[in-house]
Amino acid sequence: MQTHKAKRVEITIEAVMQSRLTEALKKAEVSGYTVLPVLGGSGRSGEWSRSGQVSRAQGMVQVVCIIRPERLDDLLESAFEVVERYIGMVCVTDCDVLRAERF
Amino acid sequence: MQTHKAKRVEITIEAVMQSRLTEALKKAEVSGYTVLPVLGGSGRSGEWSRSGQVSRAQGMVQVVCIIRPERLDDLLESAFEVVERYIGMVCVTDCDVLRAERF
Amino acid sequence: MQTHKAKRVEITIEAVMQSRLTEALKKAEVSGYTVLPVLGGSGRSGEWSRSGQVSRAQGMVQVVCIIRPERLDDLLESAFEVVERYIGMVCVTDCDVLRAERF
Amino acid sequence: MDQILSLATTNLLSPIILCFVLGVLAALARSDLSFPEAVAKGMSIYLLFAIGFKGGVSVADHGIDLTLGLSLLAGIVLSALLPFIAFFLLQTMTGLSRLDAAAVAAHYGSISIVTFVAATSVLEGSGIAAEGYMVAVAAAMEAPAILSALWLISRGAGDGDDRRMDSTLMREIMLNGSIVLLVGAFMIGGITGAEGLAKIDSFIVSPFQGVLCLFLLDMGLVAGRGLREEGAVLRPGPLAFGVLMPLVGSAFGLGAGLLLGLSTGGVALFMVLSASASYIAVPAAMRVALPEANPSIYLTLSLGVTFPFNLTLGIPLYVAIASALTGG
Amino acid sequence: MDQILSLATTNLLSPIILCFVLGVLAALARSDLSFPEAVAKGMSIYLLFAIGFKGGVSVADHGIDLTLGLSLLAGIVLSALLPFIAFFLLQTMTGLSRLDAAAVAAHYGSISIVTFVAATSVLEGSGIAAEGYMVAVAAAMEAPAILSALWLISRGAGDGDDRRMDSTLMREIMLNGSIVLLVGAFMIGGITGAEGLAKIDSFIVSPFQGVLCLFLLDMGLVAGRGLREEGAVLRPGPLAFGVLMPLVGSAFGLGAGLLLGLSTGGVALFMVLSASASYIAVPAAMRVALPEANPSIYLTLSLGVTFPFNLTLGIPLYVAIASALTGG
Amino acid sequence: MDQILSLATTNLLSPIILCFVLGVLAALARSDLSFPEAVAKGMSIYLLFAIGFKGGVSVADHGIDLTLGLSLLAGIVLSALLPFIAFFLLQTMTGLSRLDAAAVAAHYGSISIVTFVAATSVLEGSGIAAEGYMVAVAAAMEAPAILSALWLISRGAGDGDDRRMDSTLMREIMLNGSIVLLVGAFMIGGITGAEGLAKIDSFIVSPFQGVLCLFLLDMGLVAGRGLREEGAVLRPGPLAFGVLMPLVGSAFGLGAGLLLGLSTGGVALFMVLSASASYIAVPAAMRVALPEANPSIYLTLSLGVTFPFNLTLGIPLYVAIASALTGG
Ligand SMILES: Nc1ncnc2c1ncn2[C@@H]1O[C@H](COP(=O)(O)O)[C@@H](O)[C@H]1O
Ligand SMILES: Nc1ncnc2c1ncn2[C@@H]1O[C@H](COP(=O)(O)O)[C@@H](O)[C@H]1O
Ligand SMILES: Nc1ncnc2c1ncn2[C@@H]1O[C@H](COP(=O)(O)O)[C@@H](O)[C@H]1O
Ligand code: NA
Ligand code: NA
Ligand code: NA
Repeated sequence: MQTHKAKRVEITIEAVMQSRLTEALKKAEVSGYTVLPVLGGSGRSGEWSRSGQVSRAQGMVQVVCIIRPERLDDLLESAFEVVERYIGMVCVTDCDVLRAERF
Repeated sequence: MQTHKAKRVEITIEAVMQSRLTEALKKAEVSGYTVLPVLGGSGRSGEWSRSGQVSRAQGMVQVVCIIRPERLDDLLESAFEVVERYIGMVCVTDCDVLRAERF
Repeated sequence: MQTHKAKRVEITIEAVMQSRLTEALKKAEVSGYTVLPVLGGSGRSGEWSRSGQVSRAQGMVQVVCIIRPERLDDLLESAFEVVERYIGMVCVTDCDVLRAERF
Repeated sequence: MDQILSLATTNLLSPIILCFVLGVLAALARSDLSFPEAVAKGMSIYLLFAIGFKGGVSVADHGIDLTLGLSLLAGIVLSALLPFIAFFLLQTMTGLSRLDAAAVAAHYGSISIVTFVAATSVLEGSGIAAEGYMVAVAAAMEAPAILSALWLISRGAGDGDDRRMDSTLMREIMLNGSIVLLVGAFMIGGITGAEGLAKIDSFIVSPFQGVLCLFLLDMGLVAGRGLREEGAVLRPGPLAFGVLMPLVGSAFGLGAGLLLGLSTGGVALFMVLSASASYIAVPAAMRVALPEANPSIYLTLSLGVTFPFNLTLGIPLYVAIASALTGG
Repeated sequence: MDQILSLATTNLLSPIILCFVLGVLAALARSDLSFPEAVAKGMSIYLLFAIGFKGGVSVADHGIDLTLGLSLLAGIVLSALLPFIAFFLLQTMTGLSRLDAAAVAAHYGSISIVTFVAATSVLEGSGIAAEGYMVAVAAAMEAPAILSALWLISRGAGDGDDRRMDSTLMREIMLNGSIVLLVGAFMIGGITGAEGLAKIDSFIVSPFQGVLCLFLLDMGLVAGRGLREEGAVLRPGPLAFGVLMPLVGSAFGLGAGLLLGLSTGGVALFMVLSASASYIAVPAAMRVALPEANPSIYLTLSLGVTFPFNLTLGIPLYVAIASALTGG
Repeated sequence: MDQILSLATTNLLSPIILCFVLGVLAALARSDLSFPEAVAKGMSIYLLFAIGFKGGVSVADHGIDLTLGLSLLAGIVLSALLPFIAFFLLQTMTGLSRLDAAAVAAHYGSISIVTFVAATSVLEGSGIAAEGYMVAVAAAMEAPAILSALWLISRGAGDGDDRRMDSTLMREIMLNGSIVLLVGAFMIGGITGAEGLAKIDSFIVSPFQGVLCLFLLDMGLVAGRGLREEGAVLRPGPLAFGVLMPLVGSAFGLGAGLLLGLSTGGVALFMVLSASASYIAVPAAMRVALPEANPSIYLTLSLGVTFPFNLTLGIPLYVAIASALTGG
């Protein structure tokens, strides 16, 4: 089937920052995004797990955004402004999508 | 370690369509798939989040399927028949897997 | 923006093995990992879904680990020791990350 | 009239309604208050189980009425019929496409079990008895409306496109979790009767109102969020339909209830069922069968307009009318 | 015999069993009715806490019996012993591999706490008292069976492969959530006694039966889904084992209970514990320690065959026998 | 002194505290016992709703006191003031950076609603009445401390970096789920009064203590896990602060309560609120506003040190002092 080159950007970020990140993505005019729950993790700031939480303060989510390659830089810059001072991770992969008109 | 080229197909689709999609995947003789929960998202049909639901009607899931490159087209065609009229997304990435005999 | 080449390793494994896997990852000196919940799936050992469980025995999780390319082999070997005798899947993708100093 | 007003006031100032209002306000104010999906689903399992069980026990107590079968039949007919009326009104009053109109119509033929539950608790509060099997009628009214709506569309399509209802979807609709739980609990209640109830009444009777409060708080949050985000899709036409249709539906329910010779409570519940619109089973079926229909329209109408209307003003009105006309 | 029949009928028509049956039927009919994982886990936390606490309070009330220690010991011995018998039966009756047989055997040495809870509620319904510390016996019987099964395998392996039980797994088994919660609640109940119970009895006593109903509905759904999807793995041999083994186990439990001189209820519960098979702690341990064993076999046997058998026919049978032989 | 001891013993041996201790021990022993996030959130929704509602009903019963407004004001002032004292103590007693000190200070100005709930249940157990509107005071004390802490930091920063508090964050803090639910339930309770309570008391009154037990079990698990994993960050200085600060805070609460002329229970609750430290609203706000502050420090202090201290020793102490000084 006909596919089209795109970029898959996966941003792992604290749950308290989710709405700020998706606002930034919308400003960067992405066509959409998908939010996945995160159960736990580990990094420089230590280990955590969802069942060890009384609050959202340490929980994280993963925001996945598929975009046209030429829009990647805009997106990364917008996302970075939000992510910069916070813990979290941005990871970009090449991908092929069906129905490119959607992106 | 010895790895083998494969394709990672990630299909984001409405939860009501999950069983139809996995049936189609099985017909396309994939060796397996993994279903991830989705917390929320945004696209042309607007924004939604899991906590804003009384029903499954707007919830989505992500079905991930790793296959041998030569089987990709079969899979995409089968999947597309299910996804076609519905909201959702199909994204394919190159990957390497251990234990290729499993795929 | 400036990005850096890295590898994204996605390991789908039984929930009962999660702590053993993350211990192994830490021994392989990864800088971090993220654990995603899995709703269900299908493979050679049959189909399962989270709502069809009285126990964790059949549940799975996905552990995602981003590392520098040169550390991939170490990681795969450590992970493989844990995964070897168990059901599960290891899938590696090329990716680009921001803030490479973190990995 | 006095009775309507007093019932309406009592109703509006009950914890149940105030919880719903709190939810709507919190959502409109963009508070992050929310119930985890699992908790919401757990509460709905509890409510369906409790209401079904109690219905069954009441049937076991009073014996199987001759009118039970007829009531079920009347429910099925009403559920199949109301979509046509709704469709007609929608085509007259609104500029919705045939597809969107049919999808909305399906919702109004079907029922909202939470509205039903809220109505039973108003009846209880007013000491008005109702036939226990109305729970079974509620279950019987869930699905037929979907078939009517799909028929409306396939008739309009004219081509081979009428295979939108396949056997898988049919099974999903008939055996959807809510129906199975409601009917199953009803049958268990019917089998175990008062003795069975005695064993579990401190679980399904005493805390019931409280759980309903929290559930309606969550429903308010969801409805409020829907209104905030999708309210814009509601132009005056659809909005008016969302208030008019329950009144029209309740009139049909009234007719059915009176014809069947039900008690005051039974008539009121028949009105409530006919007046209420689905927002669980039907939306899921519509996503599968009519994916091109816009979910914002039918969800916002059903959950954002008709549900609050019935909950606050509709129920006391229906109860008052039923009381007046049955001399109850 | 009459008593068995009447107990069995009462049991089969209790809301609890009917809920389980509803769940099985709904799953077999492929309804999408399901409980969120979090709700199922929440209910099991509630049940473990309540049953443990009440056991502790009862021990505080009646004082620590001389036989408490002996009962714990007997439980541990039974749990360690039964896997050998199960393994022998499996090798005789079925064509299962050594590995699968050992894995299954571990399940039948260990216990099912839900079967235990259901049995206590049958006893309560029949007004038969039991030693409160049977809860502690239940906890003590969870783990030893696992060690026996692993020993069976390592003996067969002959090589260095016997390191399947490492200290991490050992800790996971001994400190698994269910055991810690059960024993912890038991101790809290023992410390706070009747006074503590008075504070929370409207939480852990009154709604208990109702929560158990919903929990068994969910268990029915899970068991039914297992049977539908994996039932095919059950050839006649294993199937027969799944019904025979609880009877054999219960005979050992009977012996232990009589030897210890327990009350009627205590003997019945000892039979139930010995007859029941684990489907929570042991499957998880088997996945880690014996990953090559086929989970479909042990889960289907334990949850799809033995659990329903005990729940419906086994418990009344054991209670009747215990009553007859203790003159209770 | 005798009273303190007896209160402390009763408190320490209550099911509630023992459940907390069980949780801590289970976590320290690395048991895998855990509550699903959804269940924990569901329980906290229940507790907030129940405590808010009951507070509102009590206000409806006793009428609106003249001191209600003054108490709210006092609460706001205390919440805004205590961070300065905490900050000063932290700078004196510990080597924490300005940033970490400010973040910790915010927690101690704000309140822990679970500590408040536990205190109300101790008061009830001792038959000491308290002003119903203390619930509203609790809500009022949640947020001001955050502003004080941010002001402390922005003053220190000296540059344009003081825009850490934007309007979005402000709205998130003021309308966070807990506050909205607590205040909303309080108002619903106030509107529906004793009549409303009668409808739902078997949901929000009778099972309350039991739910609190399970909730504190979960809190114990979380606190214990925090101590196990992050306890190392606590050097003696911060540790001492975690025990001293609640005493200092409670003294201010005592002063406020006596000045306002509150009842014994009201004074005790004012002490508890001032002594307690937030671990829900404030950590979330700190992650957004001061991401560079180390969460291990403030979470471990607030949840791992001060919360257990207040729960076990603090509450009986405050109640005893309040009783002594109000002659209650
Ligand atoms: N190398 C990594 N691979 C995958 N996830 C990571 C990695 N490093 C950090 N994370 C995720 O990002 C979170 C915060 O990381 P950090 O900022 O390093 O504390 C962790 O809890 C993980 O969920
Ligand atoms: N560009 C995108 N990147 C990631 N996810 C997307 C994207 N577009 C849509 N989605 C997902 O697909 C769902 C439906 O999208 P749509 O069909 O555009 O309404 C959204 O709710 C998102 O979860
Ligand atoms: N080809 C595949 N693509 C994606 N996930 C898979 C695949 N094969 C197996 N899995 C996942 O791995 C689990 C165990 O697979 P298996 O070991 O084949 O039984 C399944 O339940 C799936 O979640
Ligand atoms: Na209707
Ligand atoms: Na056993
Ligand atoms: Na404070």
